[in-house]
Amino acid sequence: MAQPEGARVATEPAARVEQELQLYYWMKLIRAFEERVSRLHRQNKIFGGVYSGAGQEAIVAGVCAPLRDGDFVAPLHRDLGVFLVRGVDPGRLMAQLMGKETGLSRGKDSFLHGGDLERGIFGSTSMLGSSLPIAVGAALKFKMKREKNIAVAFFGEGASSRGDVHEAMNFAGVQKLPVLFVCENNRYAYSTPLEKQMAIEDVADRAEAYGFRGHVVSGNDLLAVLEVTERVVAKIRNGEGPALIECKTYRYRGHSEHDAALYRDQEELIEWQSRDPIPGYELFLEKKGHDLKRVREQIDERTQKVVQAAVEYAEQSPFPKPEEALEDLFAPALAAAPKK
Amino acid sequence: MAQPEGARVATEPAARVEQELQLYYWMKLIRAFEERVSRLHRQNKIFGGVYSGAGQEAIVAGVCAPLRDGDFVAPLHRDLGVFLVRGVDPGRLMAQLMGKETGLSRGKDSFLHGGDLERGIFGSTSMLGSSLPIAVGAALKFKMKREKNIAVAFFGEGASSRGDVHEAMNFAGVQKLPVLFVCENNRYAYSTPLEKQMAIEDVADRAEAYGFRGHVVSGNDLLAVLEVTERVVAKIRNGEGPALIECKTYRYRGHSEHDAALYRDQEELIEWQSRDPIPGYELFLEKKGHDLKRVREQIDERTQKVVQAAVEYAEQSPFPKPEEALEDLFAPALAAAPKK
Amino acid sequence: MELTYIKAINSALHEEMQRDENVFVMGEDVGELGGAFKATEGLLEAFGEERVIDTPISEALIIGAGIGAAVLGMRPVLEMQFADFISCAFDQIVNSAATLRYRHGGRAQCPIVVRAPSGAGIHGALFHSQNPEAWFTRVPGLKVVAPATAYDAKGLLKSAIRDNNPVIYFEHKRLYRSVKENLPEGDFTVPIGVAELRKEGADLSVITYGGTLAPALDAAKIVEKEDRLSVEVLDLRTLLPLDREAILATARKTGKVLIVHEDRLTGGIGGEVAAIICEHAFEYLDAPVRRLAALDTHTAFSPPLEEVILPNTNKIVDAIRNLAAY
Amino acid sequence: MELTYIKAINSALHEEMQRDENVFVMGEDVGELGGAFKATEGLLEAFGEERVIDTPISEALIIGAGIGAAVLGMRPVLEMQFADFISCAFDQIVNSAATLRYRHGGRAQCPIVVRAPSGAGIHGALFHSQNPEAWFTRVPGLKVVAPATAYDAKGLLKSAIRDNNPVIYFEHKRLYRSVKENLPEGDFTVPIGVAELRKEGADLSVITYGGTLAPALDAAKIVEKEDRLSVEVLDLRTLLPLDREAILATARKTGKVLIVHEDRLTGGIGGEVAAIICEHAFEYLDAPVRRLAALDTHTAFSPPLEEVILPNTNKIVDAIRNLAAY
Ligand SMILES: Cc1ncc(C[n+]2csc(CCOP(=O)(O)OP(=O)(O)O)c2C)c(N)n1
Ligand SMILES: Cc1ncc(C[n+]2csc(CCOP(=O)(O)OP(=O)(O)O)c2C)c(N)n1
Ligand SMILES: [Mg+2]
Ligand SMILES: [Mg+2]
Repeated sequence: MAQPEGARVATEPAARVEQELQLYYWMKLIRAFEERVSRLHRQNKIFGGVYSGAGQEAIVAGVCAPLRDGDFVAPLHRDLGVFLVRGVDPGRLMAQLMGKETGLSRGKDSFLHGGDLERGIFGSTSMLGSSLPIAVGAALKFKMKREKNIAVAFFGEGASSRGDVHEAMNFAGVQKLPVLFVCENNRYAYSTPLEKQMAIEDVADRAEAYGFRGHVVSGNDLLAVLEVTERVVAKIRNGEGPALIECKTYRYRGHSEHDAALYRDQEELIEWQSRDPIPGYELFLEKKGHDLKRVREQIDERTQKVVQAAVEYAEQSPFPKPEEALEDLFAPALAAAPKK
Repeated sequence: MAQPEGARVATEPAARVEQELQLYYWMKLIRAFEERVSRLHRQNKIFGGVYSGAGQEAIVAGVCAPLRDGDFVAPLHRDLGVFLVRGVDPGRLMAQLMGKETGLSRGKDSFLHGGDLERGIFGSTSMLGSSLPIAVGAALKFKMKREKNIAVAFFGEGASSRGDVHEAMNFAGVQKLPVLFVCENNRYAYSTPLEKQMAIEDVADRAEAYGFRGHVVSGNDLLAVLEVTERVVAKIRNGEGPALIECKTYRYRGHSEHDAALYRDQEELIEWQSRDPIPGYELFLEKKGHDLKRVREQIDERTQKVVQAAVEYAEQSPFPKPEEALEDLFAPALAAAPKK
Repeated sequence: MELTYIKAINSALHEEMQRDENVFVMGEDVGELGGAFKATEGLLEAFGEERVIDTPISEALIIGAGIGAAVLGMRPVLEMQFADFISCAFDQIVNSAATLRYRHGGRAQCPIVVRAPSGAGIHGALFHSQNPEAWFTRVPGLKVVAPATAYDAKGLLKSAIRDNNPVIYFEHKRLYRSVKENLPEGDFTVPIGVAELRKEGADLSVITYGGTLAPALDAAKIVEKEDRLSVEVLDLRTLLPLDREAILATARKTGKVLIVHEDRLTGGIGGEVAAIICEHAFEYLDAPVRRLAALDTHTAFSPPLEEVILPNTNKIVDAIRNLAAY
Repeated sequence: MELTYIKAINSALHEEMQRDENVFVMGEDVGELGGAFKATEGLLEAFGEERVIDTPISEALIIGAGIGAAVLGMRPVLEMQFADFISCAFDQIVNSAATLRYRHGGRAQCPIVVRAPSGAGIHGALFHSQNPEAWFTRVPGLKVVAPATAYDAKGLLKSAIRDNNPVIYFEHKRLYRSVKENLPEGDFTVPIGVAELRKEGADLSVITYGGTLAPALDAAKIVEKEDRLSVEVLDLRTLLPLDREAILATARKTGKVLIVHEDRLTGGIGGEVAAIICEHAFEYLDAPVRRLAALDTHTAFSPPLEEVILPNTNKIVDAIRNLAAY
C-alpha cells in the first residue's frame, strides 16, 4: 500500500492492466447502455417491462470476469450487463429490447428473456427463481460429462423466497455440482423491504443449510466481488461443489421504469449512491497509476459510440414478419419415424 | 434419581400419573391399530396406499399431548396416531380407511386424507410438503385473531426438500407466527436414503436460515419428545414465533404396505428396533413405580378392545351410495345474490 | 359514480373488508405500494398491516396460507401479481384448495379468492400476457370468473368474496383503465354462474368473455351497420360453472355461433363451449360452430407478432361475415 | 417377445440409454428401487449412478434440472412418481420448457421427456388417479402422448426421447401389468402426432386413447354382436398435436362420433376434439357429437363412488346404443 503511485501500471503484467481497464469499461458500458434504455423507454421506443441494474454493475462485471467460454449463466431480470460482458453484440441486445427481428429472440420475447446460448447465456422466464433448477441442471451436465465448466445463477434476495430456489440449492448440495449461486441483495423486491421478505439478514446463511459455503461481499465493490468470485470459482471448477455469494447492493431506480419507488426513503438512496461502484473503482485506477482523466474520457467516448451504434443498428433493424409468430415453437424432431 | 422405587406413583399428583399412563396407552393403541390395519390390508379389506408409522409412535404422542382444543394439526401420511391422540373415534377412523360412509371423508378420499377439523386435524393432500403453507395460514389466523392457539405441521425429512416447505418456513419466520414444524426424520424417503436427500445431517439446521430455532431430539424417546415440545409450545403460544423440532427416528415397515424395503440394510433395522419407543417408555413407567405387568395387561386388553370395536364398526358401516359421488364438492354459496 | 374497472375492483375490496372483518388481502406488494396495478390502493391505510399483508415472493405460500386461514373461517383475497405466476402456485390451487371440501367429506370449506391479473395486448410478452383460465375451468371444486365490465368486476368480486368456495378471479389488465362505467351507489353483487346477454340479435351469436367482449360488441355494431346482420353477444362472465342454459338459448335462437376468446384456440374454453352446443343444440345449428381465438403459440412481444396472434375487432368482423355467409 | 406395458417402457429406456449416451433418467426412487412401478428397473445396474439419478422430493427441480441439462445437449427422461405430482412442477413445464425455444428465437431446444404415471381404476383416490393431460394439451411448445398398448408404450417413448422438443408422456398405471403384447425384436418407433385406427367400422366412431381404449374395443365387440352395429375405434395416441386428419376422416366416414376418455368431461380433451369435428366435419354429421368421460368430480376412493365416476365398458355400450339410435 506504500508503493509510489503512478509507477504500477508500468511494472504490472500487461494482461492485468488490460483487465483493470476492461472491468472499468464494462461497468461504464452497462451504465451508459441502461441509461439509454431508460431514455428510449420514455420515448416509447422500448416498451414492456424494463428493469434497470444501475448501481449493481460491479456484481455483473466482477462475477462474469472470471468466467470462461462454455460456462453457463442464468442472469436475473436486472442483469443486462451479463449480456454485454459475455460478448453479446450490443446492437443485437438493443434490437432484442426493441422487439426487432435481429434481437436475440427474434422479437418473440421482451427484455432479457431472449438468451444467447452460444455465449452461455440462458434466457430466463419471468418466474423468479425458476432459473436456479435450470442452472443446476446445466451443472449436472458438466459433472456427468467431466467438463470443467461451471454454471452461474443470479437471483435477487426477493427470488430467494421461492420454492424453486430451495429445491435447486438442496440438490446442488447433494450432488456437489459445479454451480455458483449469486444473490444480488438490493434490499427490495419491488416495494417490499428486506424485513418483510426474510427474518434473517444474510441470504448467504442459507448455504450452510444445503451443505455448502455462503460468502457475503459488498456488491458495490468491484474488486471485492472479483476477488471472492475468482477464489470461489476456482474451487467450484476444482470439483469442490457449489457455493453462494451474496452481494449487498442497492437498486438506484424504481423496480421497473414504471415505478417511482415512492415507498423508499430518499436518505437511503443517497447513502447508497455514495457507495456507487464506479467512483470507487476510479479511485482504485488512480491509485494504480492510471491517468484517470484520460482513461475516463476515452472510455466514455467509446461507450457512447458503442451505445449509439447499438441504437442505430436496432432502430434500423426490421420488425419480424407476422408469419414468424408461428415459427421457433418447435425444433425439428430428430428422425422421421417409420409408421407401424 | 435416588428415590426409592415404587413410592412415586403415590406421591405424585394424580393428573401427572394419569398422563403417564395415557401416553403409554396412546403409543400402544397406535401400534395395535396400525398392526391391525396392515393385517386388514393383506386381507384386502383396506386398499389403496397404506403407510405405517410403526416405530414412530413416540413422536405423535409426545407432540400431540401438550396440544389443546383449537390447535390446528396437519399430520403427514404416516401419522395415523394424530387422529387417535386428538380424539377421533377409532371406528370412524377405521371406516375412513375402508372407504365407508361413516369415515371422515365419507368415502371420498383414502387413508389419512380425510381430516377432522372439529378436532383440529387437517386432511392433507398427497403432495408432500404442501400442508406446511396451510398450517402457516392457520397460524396467521390465530395471530390475526389474537387467539392463543398454535398450528403444528408434521413432515418427513423427504418432504423437507419441497419448495413449499421453504416458502412456508420463511414466511412463518417473517411474521413470527405461532406454528410448530415437526420433522420426522426416519432416514428414508421411500427408498431414498438421507444422503441422497440432503447434504446436511440435521434438517433442524434449516430453522436458523429462517430466523427461528431448530431442536433435535430422539424421536424414539417419548419423554424427550414431550419435554422439548412442552417447552417449545409454551414459547410459541407466548408469541415468540415459530420453531422446528426434528425427531430422529426410523420406519420399521416398508414405505407402504406394497414395499418390501429391500433397499435397506437388515442390521440397520435391528439397530433401530432396539430403540423401540415402547419398551423404553415401559422402563420409565417401572422406574416411576407403576406395576408394569398389570398396566401392560390392562392397556393391551383395552387397546385390543378398542381396535376390535373399531373394525366391527367400520365393517358394519355401509359404503357410500353412488349418487354421493357428486356431493361434498361445493359448499353452498353464502347468499343468493340479486341479479343486475 | 364513474369508476374504471380497476377502481371497481378496489372499491369492492374496500367495501367487503369494511363489511366483514374476516376478509383480508395478501400478496406481493399489496400494502404500501397498493399492488402493481393499484388494486389494493388505500387498503393498508384503512385496515392496517394485519389485514393487508405483503408477502415474500412465494406464490405457493400465498395460496397455501390463504387456504389455512380460510378453513378456520377467514376470507382471504389472494393476489397473484400477474396471472402468469399462478403456475407457481398451481398445486395449491388445483389440489389443496379444489379438493378440500370433498376430501373432508363436506365438513370443511375453503372460501378463498385468487385475484389474477391476466390478458394480453399490452406488450407484456410471454410472461405478462397469459390467459390461464382454462387450466382451472377443468378442475372440479373451483369456480372461475372473468368480468368484462366495471360493474361485473365489482359485483363478481363481491360474490367471489362471499362465496364459500375457492374462486379464481381473472381480471383483464387491458381493461383496468380503458373500461369506465357509472356504477350504482351502495352494495350490489353479480351472481356467479350467470352469463349476461350484452346485445340481442337474430342472425348469429357471438359468445365471449373478458378481454374480447368489447371488440365483439364493436364488431357486432360494424356488421349491423355495414352488412345488416343482427348479432347477439353473450358474455359468459363465469367460466366455471358455465351457464349452459344461456349458451344453449342463444345457440338455439340464432343457429349460428362464433366463440371468441383471447386465450389460445387449442385447449381454450371455446372447445368446451362448442362441444356443449354441438351436443345439446345440434338440431338447431345452421352452420358449424366456429371459434376465433389467439393463435396456437405464446403471446409474442414484437408488435407485428402480437397483432397477428391476438384476436381483434377486424378479425371478429371477418369471422362473423364468414359464418353469416355459410 | 411378449412384454407387458410396463416392461415395454422399461425396455425402451434400456435401449435408448444404450443407443445414446446423452440419455439419462432422473426422478424419485428411480435407482435401486427401480421406480415405484419398476419402470426403471435394472437401469442403475446397467448404466450407473451418473445416468440413473435418484433425486430428493423436488418435482420442480427434477424438471428444471432436466431442462438445464437438455439445453446443453442431454436427453433427460424425467419421472414423476405419480402424474398427480406434476402439479408441483407445473411452472417448469408450462413456462420454462414450453417457451424455451420460442423465447430463444429458435436458437435453443429442450429435448426432455416427462414420464407421468397417470390414470384411475386402481383405488388410488384423489391424488393417485389423476389424468392431467388436458392441462398440457393447451400449451404450445409441448407434445403430449398417451399410449394404450405395449407396442405404442415402447415406440412412443422412443420417439419422445429422440424428439428435440419437450414431450409429456402419460403412461396409464392400470395398463402396466394388465396389457401384454408380442413386440417385434429390434428397434422400432411410433410417430408422434399420428392416431391409429384400432378397428374399422361403418355406423359410428369411437375416438379415445389411453385407459379407455380397451373398454371401447370391448364395447365395440359387444354392440357388434348384440346390435349388429359396426363401430370404428380410433386411438388418438398423441394428444398434442392432435391428428386432425384421422379424427375428421372417421367423423366424415361414419357421421356419428362418440368421444370417450377417463379424464373428466369438462375441460377434458374431448371438448377440443368435438369442437374440431363440429367445425370441420359439420356437413357429415348425422348426430350430435357425444362425449363419455369421468363425472365432473375428483376420483373418489370408495368403490361404489369410483365405479360411478369412471367410464367403463357398460357405459360405453350404452352410449354407443344411444348414439346409434339417434
Ligand atoms: C414468481 C414470480 N412472482 C412475482 C414476480 C413479479 N416480480 C418481478 S420482479 C419482482 C421483485 C424481485 O425482487 P428481487 O428478486 O429482490 O430482484 P430485484 O428486482 O430486487 O433485483 C417481482 C415481485 C415474478 N416475476 N415472478
Ligand atoms: C410431492 C410429492 N412427491 C412424491 C410423492 C410420493 N411419495 C409419497 S411418500 C414419499 C416419501 C416420503 O418421505 P418422507 O417425507 O421422508 O416421509 P416418510 O415416508 O419417510 O415418513 C414419496 C416420495 C408425494 N407423495 N408427493
Ligand atoms: Mg431485490
Ligand atoms: Mg422419511
